[in-house]
Parts: sequence; C-alpha cells; structure tokens
Amino acid sequence: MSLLALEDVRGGYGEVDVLNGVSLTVGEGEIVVVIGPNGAGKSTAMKAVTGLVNVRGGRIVFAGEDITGARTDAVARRRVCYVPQEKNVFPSLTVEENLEMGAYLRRDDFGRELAAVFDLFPPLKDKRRQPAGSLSGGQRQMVAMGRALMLQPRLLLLDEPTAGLSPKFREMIFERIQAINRTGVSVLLVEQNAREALGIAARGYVLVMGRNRHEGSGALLLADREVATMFLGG
Amino acid sequence: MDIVQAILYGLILSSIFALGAVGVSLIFGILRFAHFAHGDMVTLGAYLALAVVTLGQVSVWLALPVAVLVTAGAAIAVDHVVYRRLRRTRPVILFLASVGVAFVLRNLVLGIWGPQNLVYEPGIKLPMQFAGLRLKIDQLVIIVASIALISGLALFLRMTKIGKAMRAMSDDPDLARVSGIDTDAVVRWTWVLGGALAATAGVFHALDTRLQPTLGWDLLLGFFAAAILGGIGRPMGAIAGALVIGLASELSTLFLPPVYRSAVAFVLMIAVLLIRPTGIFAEARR
Amino acid sequence: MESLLGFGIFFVSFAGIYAILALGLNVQWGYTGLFNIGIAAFFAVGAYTAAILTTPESPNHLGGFGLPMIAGFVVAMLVAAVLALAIGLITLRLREDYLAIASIGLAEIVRLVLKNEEWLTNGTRGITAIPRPTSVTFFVIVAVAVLVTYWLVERARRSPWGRTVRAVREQEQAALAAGKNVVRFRLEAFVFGSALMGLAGALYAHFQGFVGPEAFEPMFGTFIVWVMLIAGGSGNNRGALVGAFLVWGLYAVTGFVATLVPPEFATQASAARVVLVGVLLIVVLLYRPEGLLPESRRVGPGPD
Amino acid sequence: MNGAERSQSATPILVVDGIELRFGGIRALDGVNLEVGRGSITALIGPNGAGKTTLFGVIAGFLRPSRGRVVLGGEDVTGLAPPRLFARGLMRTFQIPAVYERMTVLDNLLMVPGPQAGENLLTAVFASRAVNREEKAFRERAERVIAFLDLAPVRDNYAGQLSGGQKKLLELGRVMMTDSKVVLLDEPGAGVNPTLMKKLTDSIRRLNAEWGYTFLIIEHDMDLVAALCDPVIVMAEGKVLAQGPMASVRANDAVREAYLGSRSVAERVVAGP
Repeated sequence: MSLLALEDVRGGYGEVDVLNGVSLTVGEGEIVVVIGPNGAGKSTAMKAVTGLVNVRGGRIVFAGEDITGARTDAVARRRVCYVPQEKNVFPSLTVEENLEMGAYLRRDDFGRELAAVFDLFPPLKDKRRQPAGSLSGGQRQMVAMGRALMLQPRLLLLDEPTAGLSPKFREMIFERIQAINRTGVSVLLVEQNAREALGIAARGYVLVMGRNRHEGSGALLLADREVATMFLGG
Repeated sequence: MDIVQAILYGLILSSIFALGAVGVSLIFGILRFAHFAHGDMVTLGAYLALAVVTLGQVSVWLALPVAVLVTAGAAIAVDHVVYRRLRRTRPVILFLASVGVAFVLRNLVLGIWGPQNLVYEPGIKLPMQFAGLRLKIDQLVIIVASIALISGLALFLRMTKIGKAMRAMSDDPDLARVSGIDTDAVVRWTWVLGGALAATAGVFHALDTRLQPTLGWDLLLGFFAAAILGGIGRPMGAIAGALVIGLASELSTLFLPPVYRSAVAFVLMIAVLLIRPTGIFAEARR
Repeated sequence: MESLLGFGIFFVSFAGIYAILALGLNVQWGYTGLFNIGIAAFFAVGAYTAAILTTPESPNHLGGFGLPMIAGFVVAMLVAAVLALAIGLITLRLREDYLAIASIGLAEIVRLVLKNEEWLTNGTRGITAIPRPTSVTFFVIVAVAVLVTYWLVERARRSPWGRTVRAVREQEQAALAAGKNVVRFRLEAFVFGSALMGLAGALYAHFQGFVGPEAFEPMFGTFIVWVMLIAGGSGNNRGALVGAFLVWGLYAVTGFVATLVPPEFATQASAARVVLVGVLLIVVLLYRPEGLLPESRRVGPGPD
Repeated sequence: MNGAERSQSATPILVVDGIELRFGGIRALDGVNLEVGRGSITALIGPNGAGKTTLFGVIAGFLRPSRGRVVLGGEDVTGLAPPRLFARGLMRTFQIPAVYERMTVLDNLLMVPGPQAGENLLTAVFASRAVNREEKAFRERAERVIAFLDLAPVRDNYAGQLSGGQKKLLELGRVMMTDSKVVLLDEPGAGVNPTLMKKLTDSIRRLNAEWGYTFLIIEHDMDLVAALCDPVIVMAEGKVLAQGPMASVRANDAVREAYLGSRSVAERVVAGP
C-alpha cells in the first residue's frame, strides 16, 4: 500500500478550480517528482495535501487514513511536512527559532534533530542566532527544509526547492534530498528543473491543465519527446 | 525644573500608552486588523476593577488581577462571537465590526456606572516631594509595574513556545499552520495578552486620574499613534513609539494649553508618516 | 393629528440631514473605498461655518456677519472641502488604514477646538441665535438639498468618473497601469464627499438654531452614519437614503420608548439606544454585509 | 508599421540599459540589457526567480531601479510613474490577472481609455452632452473588443466571476482599448485551456499585425513562445543570458543549463538525450 494517494482530486482557491482530477501516489521510502508547465496545478496539488486548498472532489489518503479536507495543523500532526516555494521561513525569527517551530508539535527533546539539521546544512550553524529574513535565498531554503525535518517527517513535500538558486546550490539541494530520503523519509517533489529532479526520482508525474498527462519512471519520462517539448519546445 | 517634571509625567503617560499600544500591535500582527475597541477594553478593565473594589471591599491592587482575568475572558468571548466569523472577509470589515464593539462596550459601562467621574478610593493622596519634583506612590508603581509587565511580555515572546508561535504566526500564518501550530490557540493567547494589558492600562490610568466612560477612548489615538510609530505589527517597536508620544504630549503642555495634549500625539504621528510611512522604529522590509 | 404631522416633518427633516451625510460617505467609501471615520469633523466644520456667518454680532464668539443662509451653505461646503483637501493630500497616497487614523484624529482635534477656542465658538456653551426658518420652510429646504445631492452623486456615479473611482477601489495597481492618476481620483472623491458633509452641517445648524460640541461626538457625528450606509447598502445611493431613514427611524422610536422610562434611568436608556445601534451594525456585518440594497451592477450613462 | 517589417526595424522602441535592483540584500536584477524591436513580439523567458516580473515592474514604473536606464521611443523614461508611462504608450498586464472584480466586463473595458472628458468630475456631472458623445465612441470600441474576444456572453457579468482564462482575455481586451505602442504581457498563457489559448495567440498575432502593437511577453509555455515570438530573450539570476531566434536560444548551452539544471547530477543517474 502506498503512503500517500491522491485520487482524482479537484479543487482550487476561492471559486476557481485549478485541479481538474489529479491522481498520484507516493510509496514508502520513495522520491516522487511532479513536473509540468507553470499553472498546471503542481503546487496546488501539493497544497491540497496540506489542507491549504479547498478540495471539492476526490480523496486524499495518507497511511490508510482519509485526510481530505483535514485542518492544516492536523496534517502536520501526521508528520507530513510541507516546504512552500516562497515565504518558507519566518523572517523575523532566528534560524534556531525557525527550526524550533518545525518541532512545535513535539513534546520530547529534539536536540538530536537540531544537530542533524546542522550536520546536513553546516552554514546554518554559524547563523543560528540571525533572523532568517537576513539570509540569502539558498540559506533560506536550507532553513525551510531544516524546519520540516525537525518533526521527523514520514513524508516531505517540497515545492520547487531549487527555484531561483544558482547551479551550485541546486546541485547541493538535490544531493541533500537524496540524503534525507536515504534515512527513510518519503519525498514528494515539485520541480521546474525537470531533468535533475527526474534524475533523483523513482517515479514522476507530468501535470498539464490540472490533470495527469504522463507518469512513469524518471528515465522513461526523460526520454519522452513530449515532456522534452514541454520544457524546451523540442 | 518644569521640564523634568513634565518628563516625569510623560513617563507615566508613556507607560500607559505602551501597555495599550503593545496590545494593538500584537493584535494587528496576528489578526491583521486595527482593533478599534481596544480603548474601550481599557475602560472595561478599569471599571471591572472598580466593581471588585466596591463589591469585595478590597484594595485596587487586589482587584487588578480579577479585572485582568475577566477582561481577557471578555476579549476571547467577543472574538468568538464577532471577529472569528469575519476572519475571511477584508480587514476593513473587521475594523468596522470593532467600531461596533467599541460603542457597545462603552455604553454598557455608561449604562451600568453612569457618566460621572469615579475613583477607586476617596481622599487625596499627597505626592512625595524630592528635589522639587512631585510624584505619587501610585505613579511610581505605575511606571515600575509597566516596565516589569512589558519586559515580561518581551521575555514571553522570546522564550516560551507559545510566544514564539505568536511571532511565527505574525510573520506568516500559513507557514505557521504548516508547522503544526494551532493558530486558534495563538489567537486566544493574543486576546488574553491584549486584554490583560488593556485592563492593566485602564486600572493604572484610572488610578492616576479618575474613572470615566471615555477613559479608554481618550487614550485610543495615543495607542494607535504609538503602534504606528513603532511599525504596526511589531509589539516591541510600540514601546519606543509610546515613549515618543507620551513624552511629546506632556512636554507640549509647556507651551500649549493642556487640552491639546492628545492632538499633539496625532499631529506628531502624521508628521512622521509623511517622512517615513512605515514608522520610525520599523526596519525597512521588502 | 397636527402634532403627528409636526413630528413627521421634524423627523423627515432630521433624517434628511443624515441622508446627505450618508450620501457623502457613499461617495468616499461606497464608490472609492476611502475609509473616513472622521465624518464628524466635516459635519462640525460645516455647522460652525454656517453658524458664524449667519448669526448677528455676539461678544461671545467670532461672528456678526449676518449673511443669508445660502451664503452659509456655500461657504460651509467650501471650508469642509478645503479641510478635506489638506488631510487628503497628506494621507491619500499612504496605506488605507492611515486615512482612517488621520481622519479620526482630525475629528478629535476639531472637537477639541470647538470646545476650547471660546473666541471662535463660544466653547461648550455653543453658538445660539442661528436663523431658523419655520419647520415647513426648513422641510422644503432639506427636501431640495437631499434631492439635489442625490442627483449630483447619482450622476457622478454613472459617469466615467464614477467608473474610474470604482476601478481605483477595486484594483489600484491595474488602474495605475491603465494610466489613471489614482491619488487625484481619491482626492476628488474625498473632497466631494466631505463638501456634502459640510452642507449637512450647515443644514443642521439652521435646523437646531444652535450648535454645540456634543452634537459632533463620534457617535452622532460619525458612527451612526456608517451604520446607515452599511445597513442600507454601500455603493448604492438609494441604499444610503433607505439606511439613513431606517436607522434614524429606529433611533427615534427607541427615543420615544426612552421617554417612558423614569428620569432616574435616563442615562441607562440612552446608553441602551447606542448599544442597540452598535449591535445592529455587528449583526448587519455578520449576516448581510452588502446591506439591504446591494451595489447595482449596471452603471454608466444612457438608458438604464 | 505592421508585422511584416518586425525585427528589421532599425531603432528599437524599448531599450533597457544596465538595470540593477536590490531588495534588501538580494540583487534581483543584476545589470539587465535588452532591446525590443519596433513591431516585434519579443519573448522574455527564464526559470522562476530569474527576475522577469521584477524587470516588468521596473519598465512600467512600479519599481525604481537602483541603477540603469529605461528608454522608450528614444526618450529616457526611467523612474516615471505608471500613469505617465501609460500616457507615452506603455501598457502592462499582471501575472495574476488584475481585473476590477466588482465591475462588469464592459465597465472593465470602458475605464481604460484616458484621459476621458467624463473623468473630470465637473464635466461628468454638468456637461453630459460632450461626455455622452465621447462615451458613445468608447462603447462602440468596447463592443468591438468584446466581439473580437468572444466575451459577449459575459459582457454584463462581474469580472470577478470570470474563469482564469477569460480574465486573461479581458486583460488583452483592456490592451485593445488603448492605442499603446508597447504592451508588456506577464504570462498570458498561464492557466488557460487549449481552446482559449488558441484564441489568445491568434488575438496577440492579429493585434501585432493589424493594430501595430509591439509585445514583450513573459511566458513559460514554450509552445506558445515558439509559435508566436521572435526574438526570444532568456534571463537567469537577474541577467540576460542569451537572445535571438528560438532555434539559436534552444541550442545555447548556457540556456539549457539554466533551464534544465546542471547536467552533472542528472547524468550520474541517467544519461541525457
């Protein structure tokens, strides 16, 4: 059985539907990537899982439980941790406080996770007392991912973690995602950098116009002519 | 010497402005609207203390914690009945609703206690004299207690889990939800703190002057001026704003009729807005 | 019977004054989205201007011009407009909440001045001996003023000007991108609405024959006008009229009930009336935020 | 000037010269240089965060650059306010369609031309004849635009009730109400279904060829870009990376790098095509 399953999900913000029937699954321990042109509903599909979007049709199941329309903090309680693309840190809180907010639901000692995040993203250690708003884009992304890791997620939702980052940073982020995954965390990844993302993913989905268009293994999608066209016009 | 005396009085006023403005700023940061009923929450707190004093025959200092608790409870209740249902609408609608709440609160107070001036304890307290300056014990307590309370709040926001969650939600409500923060609880805490500080400001101001149904209303402009000067939504900035407004108001009495004290605060705020629309103590962001 | 008619005339005249205030606010808030919570300032300035210009000489305050009423009306509108221009120039380019704070501050300052500058206003004792036409004449004057005001604001609403200020209300950025001078339109709407409020003030002065600072407290100067507009339907001029008459009617009825209360409870009775108005506002916001008559969709000149 | 002469024109209508812009510590635009030829449909592409929309903000006067110049039709217009730029023939649309929600589709169109005689409050109230005459002309134009864009069924609906794609059409309709020389379109294709998309591209092409508008278009849909635009300008990390016809841009290594990401990680797992 898969860890996360979206079954024919429809919905959007306000009155307008952005999702017109999206289905996808993430298996235990898998990295799954969602690609597609802007406006295809990739981010919206991810937000639907977190309860930030009005779902008007279909079902979202996590670990055997129906979480369709659940409250956002209740989804986090199931250790589904979401990292938005923009506005993914609390700018006036320090780096360390940002990470503490990630552990908000935990009552036990989270010193070990804190140390692990600093190991994973060494630059953060020196900046732990700085407000996150003063960091560069790449460092913010590290804080954002670190925040999500503090809850020992079962499933990590990453929305374009490499958007606007330099190639060096991008490469590093992708490596870290693989490292996180190796510790047993399942990852659902929305990406514009299709090739790299498909490279690290077990499987991928292509969304167009709020619907599934293609799915398959990373290599398969990379070789697909239509997918290539979508991103570079052939 | 007059100047030093005016500064002293200015500090008392600043303390009261700070207690109210911090609440206004906190509520603005988390609930994203200008809480117009804040002045009348201050009034409510002051009169609740009076009720405890008269019914329980106790000193005002014993009545204060009771008034604080009941005001905080009232704030949560009003939020539950009115503001909560309007959260999805625009901020101006919430603001307008708080105008309605303000008039209801003020006139409940007026209906129950009447329009006349009241005091907690009859009799005149003579000020202490030293080095030509006059200061009553109560006034000293007001200044010291306000500093203690606001430092306490600052520590609360810095050190406690819920305090940090409040700052987080003020930064970004959606990201707070995503992190598993129960935002309803944060909202309740905001009203508890805002209400408690408002009630304290009310009791303090009534101690320093007298009880009057428009007591809080007369302070409201000062709260907003201080909060805006400090960069609205940044509670600690409001303290600096309150100092400026309080001191300027009292110092103005040296060359203007004292009745224009509150007008000075307002004119000062407009002047600052012209030069720096985000407030003088706000960091430039974005 | 006669007294009933007399009361009717009195009621409609008073409600008419509030109707003009509500129409002025509708231009500002309903059309343009300007949050003016200092209506009392413009109302009061209009009233005092008319009072000072039309009264005979008095040692107690500035005056002795003894001008005709019509001059009072015109100058009252002008003074209110100039005041609005000054405040608008300062705040209308800033965030919307700043106009709110600035306008309420202005109202407080105006009230302080009225109370304390005796040479100008005779302080709390107010200005008396303002020319007072008979109630029937006054009724006609108010009726004409309301009709003319309604005609003006309705024509403005249906004109391209009305369309553009609504666009400014809806989407400032897009209006800017379409080349509209957003600040100018806001300023015009603010000045226009405030001038109407000044006119309402002048009417009020002649209606009462007396002006004092209490009439311009936030409750009667500002707040009740908001309740009228929101309850009637913001953006809709007929809504503003309906709201003014309905809310004022409600208030008058409760006032009648209050006279039945023993005098020792007079304070409680008047407080209860205000509480009622406050609750009314909250209930409208919660259950019918668009008011009784919502903004009509079709605008623009031509047959409708 | 019509579409046939595009790109051959000697003087560019819009020149962006060394624009820099900082937000806080981040340099959003890092010395952007580009030219838009008179009568062209120029595309501006690049990964998210490259600074495309920010550049639009600078060109249209919504943001003030810390350095550099914007030259429109030979005149330096750097730092002019949006209404002034509009008066000089520059119109922009927004990524999220900025329609006037509580106004009808017709009114959304009618408010665009300017300055209108009826926008003067006194004229509007007291001199209705002149206003009505002018208004009649605007209405005729608006009706033509509505017919052109097939918006007739929703003519009297509130714009807030339109679908995302219809809002995009309405934005284009607002452009058609002006005699702009240069039009900046921010992602006209985002969230538009295929039928509307065809309508949209046809409209843009006709507006270019028949009405003489020059377009600068931010777009992620490469089909749309390939079909419509020449030349294509690629931005990444606040700079212009490449410009030229679509074919040459596609072949550019730096562009592939920026769009597809560095090949190293990917190639470790699968071989690229």
